[in-house]
Amino acid sequence: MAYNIKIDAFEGPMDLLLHLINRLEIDIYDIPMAEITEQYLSYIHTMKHLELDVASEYLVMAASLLAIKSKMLVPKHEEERLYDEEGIEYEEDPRDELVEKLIEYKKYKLAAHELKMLEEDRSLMFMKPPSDLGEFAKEAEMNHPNLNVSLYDMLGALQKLLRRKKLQKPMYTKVTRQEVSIEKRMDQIMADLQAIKGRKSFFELFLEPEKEQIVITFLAILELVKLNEIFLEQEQNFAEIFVATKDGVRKVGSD
Amino acid sequence: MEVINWKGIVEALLFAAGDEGLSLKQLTSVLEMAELQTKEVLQDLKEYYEENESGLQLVEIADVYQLATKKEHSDYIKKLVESSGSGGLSQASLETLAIIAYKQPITRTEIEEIRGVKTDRPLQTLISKALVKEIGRAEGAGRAYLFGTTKEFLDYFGLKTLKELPALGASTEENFEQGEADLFFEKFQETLE
Amino acid sequence: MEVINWKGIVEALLFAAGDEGLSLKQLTSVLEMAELQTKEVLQDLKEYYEENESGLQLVEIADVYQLATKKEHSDYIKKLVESSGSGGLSQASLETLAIIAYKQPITRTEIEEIRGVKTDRPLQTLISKALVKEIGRAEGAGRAYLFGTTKEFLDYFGLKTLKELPALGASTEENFEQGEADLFFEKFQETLE
Repeated sequence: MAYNIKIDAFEGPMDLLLHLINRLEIDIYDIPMAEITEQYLSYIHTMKHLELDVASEYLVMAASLLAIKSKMLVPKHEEERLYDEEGIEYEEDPRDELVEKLIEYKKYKLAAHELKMLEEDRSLMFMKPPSDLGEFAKEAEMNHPNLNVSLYDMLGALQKLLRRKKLQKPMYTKVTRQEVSIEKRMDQIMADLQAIKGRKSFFELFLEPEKEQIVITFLAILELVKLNEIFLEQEQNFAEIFVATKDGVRKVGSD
Repeated sequence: MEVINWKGIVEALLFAAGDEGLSLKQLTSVLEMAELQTKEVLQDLKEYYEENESGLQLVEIADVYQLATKKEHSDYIKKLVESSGSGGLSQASLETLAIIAYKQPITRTEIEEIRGVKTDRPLQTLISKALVKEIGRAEGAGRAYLFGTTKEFLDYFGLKTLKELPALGASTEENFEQGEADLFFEKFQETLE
Repeated sequence: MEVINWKGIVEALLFAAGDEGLSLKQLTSVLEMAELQTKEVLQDLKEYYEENESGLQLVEIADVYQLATKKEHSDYIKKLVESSGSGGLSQASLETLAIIAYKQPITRTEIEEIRGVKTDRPLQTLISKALVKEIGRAEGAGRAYLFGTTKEFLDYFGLKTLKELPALGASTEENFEQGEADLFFEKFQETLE
């Protein structure tokens, strides 16, 4: 898993470049190509050294950085000179395309940041599931699929449900999280069984519909069976399972 | 000193809990106050609804509190149901359809476990619209009906096979599947240690 | 003459509709009044929530009106929720989503050109979360899929319409990338010298 630590810190070569520009306090409109290329390459070397899987995009970017750098070292020929509408000479900067791309990317990176804030803000609001209005409805309408819904409406509904469902979980989790240990649950089950002095339906031990609770109860039962503290009975296949104590067993964990 | 708006907090809690409501115990534990105090806040909220022009009321059934609409507005709610009955599928129906599509074959009880609410109506709607049908019976005592999607479902959403349904992302899957197996495994490991 | 409590009725209707919400049109048709009047009632309800110690608020998300809990009570409600982890979208997904939101309709290749990396995975995640959908095909040889945002996208970020997206590039970068401001100041100084 170690090699998976990952370039996750960066969303790609553009992101890495923006980071370097920021860290080196470089003007994005006047990037010192030699410096940034060196930094970029050293970063890639480090990643390789750490046996990180350097995605091909990073290498492609490295190549184009080197290309820009070398272009800038070559002196201009007369025929390459460029003039704007007013006939004033200007230089085409080999960095232009890169800068443009970086600025474009940065715009969306900022927008992503804004979305993140909206996401957080939205998560502070809770909605309620639609009420079951069955009692108000007349008989099911038999009109055939002219439903006017798409697959995405269905997926959207599912997402809404999942978001909402997180809330509907009863409180038991929080309470049990504070560790109803298996040992404790074993004690509870024993106390329970001793109190009724008879057998109890297996399923009645699982009253709290919380998965953690279910797992703990189940493990507690297994443990009690292993310790010969309780018996499980089933009269036939698929019949109800009963749990019963031996008579006069000592309380688990009391010694 | 800042005054805490307990009434508002309880209203928000009950609202978010929806039709399931919250027990006095749950409320007390969230608010971290004595049961008696919680009861007082609930009483406040109840009176607030009665005195004001609110459309809601506080209902208590066996120590479980839930919000509900006032009876006197039921005519309008009825109208709402009737007017929305014609076109489109309700949120409830769409949710149910999604669950069936991804988890078929599935029983009604299982759907209700995922949704956390009764699902007779939406299921009925989906069957009447031929998007869903009974495709068998579950094993075990109840022999409950198993539901699945129909050919019309595929046609309607322009799918050739069920495999063309968009894959659910890992995180969605996780929520959906409850991750029971993992938890189980984790706990087992703990006991082994 | 009996005065009809429209505000209470609307509250009851919105309560029943839950996170499905109700459009202005739906409300208007159930109340059998003019849209303008419905809007007034909605405004009344909004103010009622703001002025009172209510735990609820009226919001307009994805072009429907919905009731929601007030943000200030979220701490208490979160106590009811199983620790939900961070849950938010990954950086890759957020970037991809931002590009789609502002440039839709857009092909995957176009997104990748801007991000400079492969974007299959985030796109898949966004589709499975129903935040993004195929909205057509590009012209030309490849007839690549064009992507756009969904209604769920608006819902997820609490936006009424796409027009409510923050203006692109207008955001202040100050709290985003530290050092930028300093850099700017430096440059400013340089030009003064």
